[in-house]
Order: sequence, then C-alpha cells, then structure tokens
Amino acid sequence: MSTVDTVIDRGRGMTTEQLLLLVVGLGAFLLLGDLIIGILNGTYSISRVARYVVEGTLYGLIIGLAGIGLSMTYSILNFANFAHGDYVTSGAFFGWGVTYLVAGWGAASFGHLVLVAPQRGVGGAQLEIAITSTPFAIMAGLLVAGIGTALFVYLIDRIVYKPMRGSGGIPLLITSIGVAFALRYIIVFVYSNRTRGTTLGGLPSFDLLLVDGWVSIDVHDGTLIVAAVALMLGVHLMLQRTKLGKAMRAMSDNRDLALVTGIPTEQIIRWTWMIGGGLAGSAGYLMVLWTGTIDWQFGWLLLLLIFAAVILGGIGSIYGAIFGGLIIGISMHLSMVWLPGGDFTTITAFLIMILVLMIKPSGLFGGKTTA
Amino acid sequence: MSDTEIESPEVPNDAADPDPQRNDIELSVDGLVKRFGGITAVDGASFEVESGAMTGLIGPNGAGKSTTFHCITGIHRPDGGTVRFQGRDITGIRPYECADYGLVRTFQIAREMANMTVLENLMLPAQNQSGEQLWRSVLPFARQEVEREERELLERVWEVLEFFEIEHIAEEKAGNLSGGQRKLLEMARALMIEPEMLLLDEPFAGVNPTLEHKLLDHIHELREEGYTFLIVEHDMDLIMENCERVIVMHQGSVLAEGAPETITSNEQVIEAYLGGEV
Amino acid sequence: MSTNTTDRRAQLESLWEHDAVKILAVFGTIYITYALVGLALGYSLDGIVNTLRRMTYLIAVYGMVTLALNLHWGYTGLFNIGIAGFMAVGLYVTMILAKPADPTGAAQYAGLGLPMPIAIIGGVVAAGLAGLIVAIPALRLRADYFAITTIAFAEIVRLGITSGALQEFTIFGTELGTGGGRGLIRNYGDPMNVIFELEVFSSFVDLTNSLFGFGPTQARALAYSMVLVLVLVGIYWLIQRTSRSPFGRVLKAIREDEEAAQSLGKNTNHFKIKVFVLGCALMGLAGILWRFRRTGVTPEAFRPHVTFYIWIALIIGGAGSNTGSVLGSGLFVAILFEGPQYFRRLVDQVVTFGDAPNTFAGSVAPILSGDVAPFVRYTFEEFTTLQFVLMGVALIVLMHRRPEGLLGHREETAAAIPLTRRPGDESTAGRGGDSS
Amino acid sequence: MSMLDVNGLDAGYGDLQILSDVDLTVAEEEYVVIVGPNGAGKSTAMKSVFGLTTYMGGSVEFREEEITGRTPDEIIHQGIGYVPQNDNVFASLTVEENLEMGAYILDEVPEDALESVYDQFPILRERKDQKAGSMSGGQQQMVAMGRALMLDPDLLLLDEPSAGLAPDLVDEMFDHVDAINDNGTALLVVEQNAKKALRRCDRGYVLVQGQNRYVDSGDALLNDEEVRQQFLGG
Amino acid sequence: IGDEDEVGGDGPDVLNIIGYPESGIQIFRDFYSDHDNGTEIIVPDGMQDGDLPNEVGNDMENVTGTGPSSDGPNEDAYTDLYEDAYDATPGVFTAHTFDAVAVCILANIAAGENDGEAIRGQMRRIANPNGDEYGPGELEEAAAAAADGDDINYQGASSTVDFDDVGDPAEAAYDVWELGGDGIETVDTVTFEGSDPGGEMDDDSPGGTDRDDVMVSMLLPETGDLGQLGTPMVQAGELAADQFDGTDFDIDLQVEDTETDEDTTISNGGALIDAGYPSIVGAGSSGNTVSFVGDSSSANVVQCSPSSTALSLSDIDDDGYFFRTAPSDLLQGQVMAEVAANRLGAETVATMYVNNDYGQQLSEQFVSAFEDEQGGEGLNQVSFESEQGSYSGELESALSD
Ligand SMILES: Nc1ncnc2c1ncn2[C@@H]1O[C@H](COP(=O)(O)OP(=O)(O)OP(=O)(O)O)[C@@H](O)[C@H]1O
Ligand SMILES: Nc1ncnc2c1ncn2[C@@H]1O[C@H](COP(=O)(O)OP(=O)(O)OP(=O)(O)O)[C@@H](O)[C@H]1O
Ligand SMILES: CC(C)C[C@H](N)C(=O)O
Ligand SMILES: [Mg+2]
Ligand SMILES: [Mg+2]
Repeated sequence: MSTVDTVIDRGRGMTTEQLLLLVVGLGAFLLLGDLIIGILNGTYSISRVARYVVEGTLYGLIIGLAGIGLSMTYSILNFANFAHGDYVTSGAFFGWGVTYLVAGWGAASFGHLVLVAPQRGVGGAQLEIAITSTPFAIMAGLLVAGIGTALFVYLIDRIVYKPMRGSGGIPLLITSIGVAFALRYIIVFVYSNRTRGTTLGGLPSFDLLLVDGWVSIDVHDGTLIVAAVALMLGVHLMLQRTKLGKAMRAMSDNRDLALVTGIPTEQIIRWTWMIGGGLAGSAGYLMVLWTGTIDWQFGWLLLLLIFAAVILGGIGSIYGAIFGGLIIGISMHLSMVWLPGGDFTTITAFLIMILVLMIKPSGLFGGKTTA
Repeated sequence: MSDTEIESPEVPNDAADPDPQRNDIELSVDGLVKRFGGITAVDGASFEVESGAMTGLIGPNGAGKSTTFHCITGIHRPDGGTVRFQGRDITGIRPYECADYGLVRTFQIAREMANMTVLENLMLPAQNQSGEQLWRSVLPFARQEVEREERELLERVWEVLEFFEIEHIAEEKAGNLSGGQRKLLEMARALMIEPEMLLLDEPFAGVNPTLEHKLLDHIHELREEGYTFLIVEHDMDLIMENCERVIVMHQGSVLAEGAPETITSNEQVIEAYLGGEV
Repeated sequence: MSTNTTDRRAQLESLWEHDAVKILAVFGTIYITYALVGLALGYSLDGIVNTLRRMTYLIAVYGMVTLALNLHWGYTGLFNIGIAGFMAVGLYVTMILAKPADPTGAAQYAGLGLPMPIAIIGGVVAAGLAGLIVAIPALRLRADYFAITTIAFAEIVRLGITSGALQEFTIFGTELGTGGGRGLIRNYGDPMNVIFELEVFSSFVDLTNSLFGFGPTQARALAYSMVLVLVLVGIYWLIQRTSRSPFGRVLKAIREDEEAAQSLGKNTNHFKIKVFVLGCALMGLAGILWRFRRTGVTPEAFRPHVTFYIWIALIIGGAGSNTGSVLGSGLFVAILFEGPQYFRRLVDQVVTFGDAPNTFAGSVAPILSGDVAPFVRYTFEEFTTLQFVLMGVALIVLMHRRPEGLLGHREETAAAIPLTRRPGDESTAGRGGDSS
Repeated sequence: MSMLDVNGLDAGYGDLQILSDVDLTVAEEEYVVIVGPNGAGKSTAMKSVFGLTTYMGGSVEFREEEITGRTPDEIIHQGIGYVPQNDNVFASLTVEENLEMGAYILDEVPEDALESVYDQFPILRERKDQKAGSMSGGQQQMVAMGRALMLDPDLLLLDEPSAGLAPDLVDEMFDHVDAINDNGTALLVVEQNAKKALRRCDRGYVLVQGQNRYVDSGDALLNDEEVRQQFLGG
Repeated sequence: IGDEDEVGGDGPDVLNIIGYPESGIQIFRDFYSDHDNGTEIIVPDGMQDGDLPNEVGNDMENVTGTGPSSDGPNEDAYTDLYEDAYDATPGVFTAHTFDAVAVCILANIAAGENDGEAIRGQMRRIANPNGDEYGPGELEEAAAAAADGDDINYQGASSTVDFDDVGDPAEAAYDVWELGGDGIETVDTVTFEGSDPGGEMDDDSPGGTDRDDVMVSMLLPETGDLGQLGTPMVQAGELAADQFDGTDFDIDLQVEDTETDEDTTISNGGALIDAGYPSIVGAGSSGNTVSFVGDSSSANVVQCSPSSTALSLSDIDDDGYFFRTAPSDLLQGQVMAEVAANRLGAETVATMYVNNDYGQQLSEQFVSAFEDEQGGEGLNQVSFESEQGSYSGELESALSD
C-alpha cells in the first residue's frame, strides 16, 4: 500500500513538496512576523495574544493527552480508532459521577449523583465542586476516570476488536465507527443528553497584568496543567523504564515476529488499550474540569482535532502527540488574531493537518517512535 | 540534475568507446545514483545491454540490483545519472510511461491481482485501449468500438495463455494459483504489453527446477523473436548457461562486466561475490 | 419427492442469482411490510402511499450516494469519508446559481437566477471540482490518512458555509450568499416544473387523485420520487458500464496493487483522479436531488453522520457490488433509518406504557427489586437514542459476521464483454460456418 | 529418546490443509535438516511446532509433553527458539534492543547470555546501537539468530538461514549454525541450500507436498540417486 | 509600547447573547471566568431558563432577558391550569403551545372534518375578532359553539391570538425578566399592537358533532438543544387537549420529537402527515420549522408553530398553511434594543448569536433597532456554533472594541 506513496514521495514529488514547504514556511514566517510587528506597534493587544496562547496551550494539553492514547493504538494495532473521542466522553462521565458522589454524598440520590445529574437539580455548583473546595472528590474522580476508562476500553477490545485481530486497518476503522456511534448514544441513554455545569463558578485565579490587559489563570487551569504534565511524564517514564515500551515498538514494527519472539502480544495489546484508554478518560475528565461543563458529545467533537494533532506529530510518537496537540491548540486560538470569532478555528486546525500531510506525511516526529 | 553526475552521458561516451553498432544498445545506464537517507544503494552504476541478448545482473545481497531496476523503470527517481532506452533519455521516467516505451519489468515477488481472474489479469496490461477512457466505455456508440477491441484483445490473451500452457486456469482467480503459476502469470502479463525489453527480477527465485526449465525455454523462444532480457539472478549455474553477458554489481556500482567465463575467473568478483567455492 | 424439493430449491437458488430478482424480492418485502405497518397504524390509503413514497425517495437518494461511494471504495479502494461535504457543495452551488438575482420575501440572499438545468450542471461540476481539489493532495496518502483528509475537508466545507464570512459575499460584483447557519431558503420555482407543466402530467394528477385521493402537490411528490428512481437506475447503469470496461479493469487493478498496475503502463493517478472526481460529482448530484425541492437547506444537514449512514448502507450491501449498494440502501433506510420509528409507533399503538422514569438510574433501580417495567418504559421512551445505538451495533456485527456484506463476495467481471468462453472455440464454431 | 516428536501432524491455514501426516523427530543435540521444493510445507511444519498454524490432527510433543495449543511464549519457556524465514528483525529497534526482546519472557535481561551472543557474533557488538533495519541481509540474519539464542534454547528452529545470502555469506552462516549445534543446541533447519545442509547435518527429511517423502542420514540422502535427481538438482 | 488608551478596553456597554441554554451554560461560564469586565448582558427568549444560574455557578446578576410573554387576556386562568396539572410554573412558550393546540382543535371542530385545507379556512374564524370570546378555561364551551358553526374568538393564554394576514400573531407582548434567586422574575412587560388581524378565511363553519376523532399533532423538541424548553411545551399542549375531555369529541393527539434536528423533524413530521394529522403544532426552533413548512403546506396540512420566531417565517412560501402563536423577532429586536438603551443605559452594543435562522435575524434586528430607533452604536456581531468546548474566542471578539 505505502509503496505507492514511496513512489511519489521519493520521486518527483520531492520538488513540489519542497516548494510547498517553502510556501508554508514563508506563510508561517510572515504571520509570525506580522504578529510581532502587530504587537510592537499596538495593532494587536499583547494581553489578548497572551490570552490566546494560554487558552490554546490548555486546549492543546488536553488534545495531546488524549492523543497519546490514540497514537499508541494507531501504531500498534494499525488502525485509526474513530471511537477514541467517545472514550474521552465516557471517561469524563465515569470520573465525574464519582466526583459528584464524593462531593455530594447525601445531597441527592445516588442515581442522580453517579449519573452526573442527568436531570436538573443538584449540580456541580451546588456541590461546590472545585479543586480548592473539594480536592479529594476531584482526585478520586480523576483516578476513576483513568482506571475506569482503561478497564472499559479493555472490555470493548475484548468484545469488539479481539475477534477481528487479523483484519486489516480499514475493517477495524469501519468497526470503530460503529463503536463510536453505539457508545455515544449509549452515553445518552445512560446519562441523558443534557449539558450540565459541573463546577463552582468564580474560582480563585492568578491574574497577570500584561501591559494592556489581564491574563488570568484560575485554579482549574492550573490543575489541568499540573495533571496533564504529570500524566505525560508518567507515561513517558513508564514506557522508558519498563520493557513494555520496547515491546510496544517491537510490536508496531512486526507483530508476527513479536509473537514468535515470545512477546505476549495479547498482553501488550491489552496494556496499550488500557494506557490509551486511561489517558483518554483522564483527558476527558480534565477537559470537563477545565471547561466546567459536560455533555454527551464533547469527545466526539474533539476527535478530529485529536487526529489532527496525532498526524501532525507523527503516529506512534508520544512526544509527537503532545507537540501536535499544543500546535493545534495554540494555532486554533491564535488564528483568531486574524480571523476574529470562532468561525475559523476548527478550519485552521484541519488545514494545518492537511498541509502537514502533504509536506510530511509521516508527521513532524514521524519515524522516530518514541516510547 | 545532480552534482554526482559523472560526466555528460551523451555522445562523447559512445565516441570514446567506438562501437560500430550503436543501435544495438537497447538500454544504457550511466552513473546511476540512488540514495536512501544515509545509504547509497546505487552508487554510480554504468552498464549497457545489447539488443536481443540475454544479460545477467548478479551481485551480493544489497548490491543495488533491485534498486537499479526500480530506478530504470521509474519506481524510484534516481538521484543522479542517466538511463537511456533505445537511444532515448528516460531518466526519471514514470513507471507507466516506461511500459509505453516497451520496457517492462517483473517483480521479485510476483504481484498478481489476486481478486481478478487470470483473464482479467492478462487483459489489464494491454496498451492503448480506447476503453480505458471513461466516456468511451460509457457512451453507446463508442462502447461498440470498445467491445470490438476487447474481443480482439481476448484473442491475444488466449494466444499468450497457450504459449505458457496455462489455458486451463484462465478463469481462475489469480490469488488461487500456485507459486509457479503465479510466476508464469507474471511473465505472461508482462508480455501482454508487447514490450521490447523485459527486466526480470529473480524470476526463478523459489521456483522448482522443472518449472524453471520450462520458463527458460519460454524465455529462449521469446529471445528468438527479438526480445531483450535483463535478468537478476543468484543462481550462478543458470546465469552461466543462459546469458551471453553478465554484469556484476557490488556496493552499488558495476564491478565487472563481460562474458560469463571471464566473469567467473575475475578475481574481484570471486572475492566479492562468489566466495571461495563455486 | 425429495429430489423434487431439492430441485425446486436449486431452482430458487439459481433464480436468486439474478440481480433483478434480488432487488424485487428485497424491495417487495420492504414495501409490503411498510404497507402493512401503515394499515396497522390506521393510515388511510393516501397515507400509506405517501409513506412508501417517502421511503422510495430516501432509498433512491441514499442509493445514488452509495453507488458513488461504491465506485470510490468498492472499485478503486479510495476511502472517502467526506461524502457529506461533496453533497453540500453540489446542493449549495445549485441553489446559489438557481436562486433569483433579487431576493424577495423570506429568501434573504441573492443568487444568479440561472435556469435550473444549468444550475444543476453547475452544482455537479462544482462537486466534481471539489473532488479534484481534494484528490490532488490527498490521493498520494495512505488509505487511513486519505480518509481523515476527506472528513476534514467535509468539515471545512460545512463550517465554511456556516461561517459568517460566506453568509453573504460578492463575486464579480454580484451579491451572493450561503446564508451562514441559517441556510438558504428556496425561492425559485419548483425545479420539477418542466415535468409538472407537461400536458400528460395533469392526467397523472387525475390518476393519483382517483387512485389514492392525492392532491396535486402529493402527485408531484410522487412523480418526483419516480424521477429519482429513474436517476438511480441511470447512475446504476453508468457505474455498471464503468466497471465492466477496460476502465473498470484498471480501477480494480488499482485496488489490488497500485504499483504493479503502474508498472503495467497504467497512469494510476490519472485513473484515481478521474474516478474520484466522477464519484464526487455523483455525490453532488445526489445532494442536489436530496434537498433542492425543499423549502430550505441549512448546513446542519451535512454533519458527518450522513457520511456514516452511507457507509453503513454500503457495508450492508457489500462493497464492490452495485446491486449490493442499492439493496444496502434499501435495507438501511427501511430497517435502520425509518424502521425503529415505525416500530415505536406500532408498539405505541398496541401498548400503553405508563409514565417512564426520567433517568436511567430511575429505570434501573427497580430492577434490583425485580421490577423491569420502568426499565422497559424508559427504554421505549429513549427509543430514538437507541436507534443510533442500533446503527452502531449493526455496523460492528456486520464487520464481524459478514464483512463482505450481502453481495460483496461476488466479483463482477471487469471487461466490456463476457469473459466466459474462449472466442472462436467449439460453441461459436458450432453455431455456424461463418467464422471460417 | 527424542526431544521433539511430531507425529502424524495435519495442519494448515484456515480451511486449507497443507501438511498431512507429517512425522519429524529431533533428538537432544541433534542437527536435523528439512529440504524440499517450494511450497512443500517446510515453513508450515516449523510454524506448526510453534502453534502458528491451524491444527488439524496429530501430535507435537516436546520432551514427552504435548505442546499443541500452547502460545508461542509458553513454547519459548519450554526451551524452543524459532527464527522465521523472512522479516525476522525488528527494523526500528537497535541491535541490542532486538536481542533484549529475545529475553522478553525473563524479568531481566540476562547479561551473560547477551555477552555470549556478542562473542559469537562480534559484529553485533560493534553495531549494537544501530537500527537493525539498516543492517545488511547477512547481519540481520545474525541478529535474528542472536535473538533466538538469548534464552539459550535447547532446540532451535531455523527457517532458511542462508536464503537470499550471497555465496560468500552462505558459508559463513553455515559455520555459525554449526557452532550453535556444537554448543549443545539441537537444531531443526529448513534449507534450500540442500547439498550444503545435508552435508553437515545428522539427519535429513525430504518433505514434498505436505508429506514426508524420505528420511535418512544427510549423507545417505546426498548419495541417493533419486533424491539427487528430483530435489537437489542433479 | 502599546496604546495606553487600550488599557481596560472599552468594549460594548451591553452584550446581547442569543442562543439556547445548552450552549449558554458554557458561554456564561467562559464569560464569568475570563471576560467579566462589568459588561451588562441581555438575552432573548432562547435563554429564558431559570436554571441557568445553577448550571453556570453564578447568580448572573448582570443578565437581563426578554421573551414573548404569556400576557394574554387569560394568562392567569392558564397559569392556574398549568400549575394544577404539573405543579410547576409554566415556562417560556408553554402558553403559546397551549394556544396553538387549542386553536388547531377548535378549527378542526369548526371544519367538521380532519382536513387540512378546511382547517386552514377556520383558523382565523376561531381565533380572530368577531364572535363570542372563550378562554383557556372555557374550551368545552368553545368546542360546542364551534361545532354549532358559530364564529368564535379564542382569547388565549399567550395573547388574544389573532392572526394577521401572514399568519403571525397580530398582537405581541414581551416580558423583561431577570434571573432571581428562584428563577425567572418578570420585571416589566411591553405590549405591541402589531399588525391588524386579518387574512383569508372561510365564510362559515360546517361544524357538527357526529364525526371521527379530532386529530391534532405536536412536533416539538423533547431532546436535543431545545429539549429543556420543549418538554414543558409538550406538556402545555397536552394540557390543552385535555381541556376537551368533557366534550362530544375524542381528541387524537399525537406527539413526535424533533430532537432539535432537521432530519428528524422532516422524518417524524412526514410520518405525522402520512398518518393523516391535518394540523401540526410545531416545530420548535425556527431552523427546523423552515425546513418543514414546505412539506406540510404541500400536503395541505396546517402547521402552527408556538415558538419559531424567525422573521423569515412571516413571508415564507406556505400557501397560507403556516401560522404561529409566537411573535416574530422583528418585535423582540425592538424590545431588546429599547431595554438595552433605556433600562441598561447602553450607548454601544454587541451581539453574540447562535449561527442559525433565529440567532442571525434577531441579532440583525436588535442592532438595527438599536442604531435606528435608539440612536446607539452597534459594534460586533459574532456568531457561534453550538456544542463547543470553549467560547472564549467568540467572547473575546464580541467584547473587543
Ligand atoms: N526503500 C528503501 N529504503 C531504504 N533503503 C533501501 C530501500 N530499498 C533498498 N534499500 C537499501 O539499498 C540497498 C540495495 O538494495 P537492493 O534491494 O537494490 O539490493 P539487491 O541487490 O536487489 O539485493 P537482493 O539480492 O537481496 O535482492 C540495500 O542496502 C537496501 O537495504
Ligand atoms: N499464511 C498462509 N495462508 C495460507 N496459505 C499459506 C500461508 N503460508 C503458506 N501458505 C501456503 O502453504 C503452502 C506451504 O507453504 P510453506 O511456506 O510451508 O512452504 P515452504 O516449503 O516453506 O516453501 P519455501 O521453500 O518457498 O519457503 C504453500 O502452498 C503456501 O502457498
Ligand atoms: C424555542 C425557542 C427558543 C426557539 C426560538 N425562538 C427560535 O426561533 O429558534
Ligand atoms: Mg533484489
Ligand atoms: Mg519456507
């Protein structure tokens, strides 16, 4: 399959690609230049640009965190999992159910709490959920989001993907679309399709005066940064320090050979799903903590951006996923400097992804599988 | 093209080596270079193949034989050097253009279209089929012409099937064929293009001896009809017995070139390739 | 006796091999079932005919798109999940071209006021062009990257037409617009007027009136569905011809092994682009026919799920088979798309459920004490949600149990003539001496 | 007493039966070679020992224990190593990482085993940080063998270790194989370089169309006129 | 560096956020966490949800709202009915739904048959002036009168329910509300004498009691973006149908969900038409209504929306089959402009609107009314997509100067 790409890539495509790279590079350079000049001469407000960068970074961390899992399953099982976004949503619901329970035990019925208030009534604001007021509930929620999703994702693998182990990437991709559909609406069935607020408003925040305005980072922004970075670091260490990481690379290289080498491939696949799922669930939980709302399809809406990040960074590379997430997040927000309003943020992300695919289909960190 | 180009490959080269029968050179490769990242797979290889002859291309693993084929037939674009076919510069040609010129290659591992029948496989390569234009295939009046061509083509396909003695599997799916039959199909398919020269990449690798003899017979028959062959092969006996000339590649360049006898006694070749024992 | 039954069985089986029989059998079943459902729901005759008409309309439109997708995926192996985008381009361009130049009434945005046939051609061409724009960069990519690029493209199209920037724009001094999120309201005449104004059409109106008690507008809707079926047949024919030709043979070869096809002298990129553009144009056409007679269109209609519907239809029918594509669309519409709702209405008719619990928790808790009724009620209340679950599960089960779909296992011969017998052998020779 | 005992094995892929009633035995420290035409089922026989084919009948016993139905990692635990025919290195892992993978089932990388592999193939020590995929064909073959030796197996299955190697490398490879056998490891080797292999082995099998055709000592097979004519190219 | 004047910025005095609660929660959260610089906010009917402060986690004191009021002559009678039945205060558009269902049923009775065309001819005979007046509590009497062929004048819960020549309500009233401790608190009501009642209607009513069930249906959002607003509306509609319990007529009321989704609206609406319902109360959001009007009118089915307020629906091509009991946003734009200028003292305004028919048009109406009638200045009009994870970008743009 990819030999054809090789034909074009290694062949005549080279020059057009370099040309494209040049054009894109030039474009990026001009935009950056414009941004700097604009800031210097006051056309663009510094604080506004800074706010975009901060927002974008936070968003990018979530995309990147969720992206690591997608990237891992993508490279080891060799398929683009379209259900990953809904894993993110599931995780958020699992985790927030627990947060509600811990924070609001007795304040409402068990069902109401564990289903994250499927109906109006006692919600996050009444339970005063915030890292400052209910740190334990949030920690418990995050933990459950991670572990619960890991187990849940493993279960899905057992039921859905395991019987198809030998199939190619495309049948698996199609199947994952089915999983995505089913899962998303099962979430609606169980949790209802109501959007709800999950946290207390008016959180303590750290405000920074930046020449012409404020940039504020509240405690949940901070929590997101700390938790996301810690999780990323944790995964990094886990893959570096244990032979799991190498085995994963070996498997993404050549699954049959791994099997006869004595690597317990099923066990590695299990771990891959579980780590990927756990990260997806945690990302979902943190996203909800950060935005303060939860609904049944936020993960799905995030999915294409996660794909964009993973492809941008290069499939199979966790640094690639993180880096890709940050680029996507920040550029989406920065695009608003030139294209005000939210109309073009997503378009910007997709265009960047398509450009990268055209110039460097293996992604920025492509080939360097960095477990 | 690239700085590694050794010298102008044009006339001067030929002039330096006054060859009275210049037209008899079917394919000439000059200073071919191909790099993959840090690896230089082909490093300035130059050689010529005479028309109507059967030439062997040998060399150790990784010498760059397959890569040379890839560069000649446009699967890869060379980083330097020129390729001429029948006097025409075809460097950096696209694979499909290559077939247009009458230069066709087979693959080291047979690449049949597994889900198409043998007949479909053999009808596929025919060149200049007007039915490959969408509108002709669809519009009624043009369609008649297409169908006529198809009938003619089918006749030819049967001739080729007969030639290779595989009529009995005509309606079989290619994916169900045995390894040997696949090799036959691969070669038959190349012939359907009506090429002038065939590049065969290890056509006998993994083919059992009986079948091998049969294939060789076919090849000799074709040679008599005027086809030119360039064959990559590891089996020295086969090369010795069947080729007029042998080219030895080593580390991306041509180490020696000449009649089989001279090659086997060439010190360098023995050292680099044949090892102590022949 | 037993031989007799096996004979009959064999006969039936061989009958089933005919596409026409399959289509008749499947669609016959669908239509009869729905007619019965209509009866059970107490619909009047015109209601039943109307139900079947809407079903036909949906099947025809989905069928067209599925056929186009089959051309992409089934024949050539191009994994297109940006279908909704191409449909949107077709429809929007047609509407903008056809809308009168001076907006009146509810229709806020001006168009070019071109005649309908030209507008349709414009829309189809635009969808094809969109295909070209996607194809050039994307065709070099691996199937999964290609897929992601196409879905990203579709989202770019949808978000683009939604955006304020294109809500109203000026091109060569003419004011045009996509209407942004509010969409476009149709203010050109009924595009089918060419037919409706024909003399014979009035007798059709009379006929349907006397048969089903239809008014003229219902007669028109019925006639429109029939037109759609004709278009579907046309597209089926077109794709069937395309695949049974040297052109189709190359497509098949590309799907099998693109590099080998190139070495056999086929400019595969050329073929891929052609076929991608053709498929996209057909998707555009389907998009146009889907909505251009409606009062209005909004970008919402082109969210990605439309694309997934088409994929489900294709997988049901089996990639690679045109007949399968049509059957798949029929089954998708009848069973997965419309079916659950009719099932719900039927059940509603027969059983009266009390008040359902408001939440899942409320429905599950009583199960512990052995009372499943609340859960059943809740499930029923949430039927629409479960319909989507059903679609997803159907896709999974299909991929597990029958990944080749109903008819995908059957390979159609890629040649303009039948490749069964050797030309000029006994049978032809036996038929007459003219060959010698 | 034999170590590996394959008895009346039927196996294949999915519904497709390739092997019928195949018998193979390997005694402790023995060097056994399988030859035969392409597609005869030689690789299939090896894969069957490792449980990688569809089992259809017969038995595979290792030290008198039935091992059909076990997973590859269990079989490796028993002391069998396997080097497949093609694609037998992890291309994107370094040489050392490849070797480490060979000892995956152990909790820790056995340093002495690593050293002994390096001693046997010094070139691997030199190149230990190179990506295995960028090594030459012969070197890759060494990596693959080295990886299988990491657990110091009692029985090693080698599928065409000399395939596709240039003539000079072929001999080198045979020497390595001999050395492994000299260290006490029993070998079951598939070879297309039939003459050379038979010359060195203790016993040889000729497999044709999924069935045993001949079994005898290497020399006997080499001297058998019929075998020579049909399978060894005269 | 930088322009000193920009410190502190001077964005709009009032920001109008037009949308639905589902996105509103996120928008307000983003507003309060990052963009709250004292700007006053005004919101229309779509956001009239007393639960918002709970979900947002803020008391939302700076928010003022408007919305079609149920300020009909019989508002109280209706409120009592509703509270009795459901033990809750009636929400926005519930009165309009009640009225729509009531009028559809009465017109059906007057027409004497389940026929859309006949009902279309009776809608104004039932609702418009002339004839005896009946309110929500007197529907049994009204039914009897209609069956007798009398010309009656239904006096609704939401308004007098008089249709003008395009089928819009001739009179409209708007509440100005604020979010208080326990939900919506109406602080003012503005009444418009809009256009004159009028338009085509039949000259007499066949009426009669000896007939089949009276068929009427609702096509409203019970789920999706508007699920929270739609569910009480459906309840109000059912309440209206219940009022006919004591009459000679059996009411066949069928409810279908739009899911606030275009495809579902078309599909489920189509099924209602097929089932023979001659009148459909719905759809909820303007976008869905616009896509369905063609279907209903071409099948000769009366469609009466209780909540679709987009301007475009006034003169949509409907062959006279489309009515609504909710007033066009032409008026709400004026009310909001008035409130922004006078009550909130704004000189500059900006809008952030959901990118659909309703949002776009109301935003335009509001800004032009604010500029033309109040002499203020409209700054940014920023659209947004529903269902996003963050609206900071939109808020940033809307609040910039
Ligand atoms: N696509 C590629 N990317 C990187 N390196 C490559 C690629 N193709 C070939 N090479 C390298 O180029 C060199 C020459 O390879 P080539 O396949 O031409 O050898 P060969 O002479 O055909 O060998 P063999 O007899 O084993 O087929 C080898 O070192 C190989 O690893
Ligand atoms: N994975 C597979 N699925 C189906 N058939 C297979 C598979 N692998 C091998 N075969 C078939 O099994 C038969 C035996 O193959 P096998 O690889 O065992 O032959 P071999 O004796 O090793 O030949 P060679 O010398 O070419 O390696 C062949 O006909 C082959 O096509
Ligand atoms: C239910 C309402 C909030 C609907 C809104 N008035 C609209 O027209 O879209
Ligand atoms: Mg080679
Ligand atoms: Mg083998």
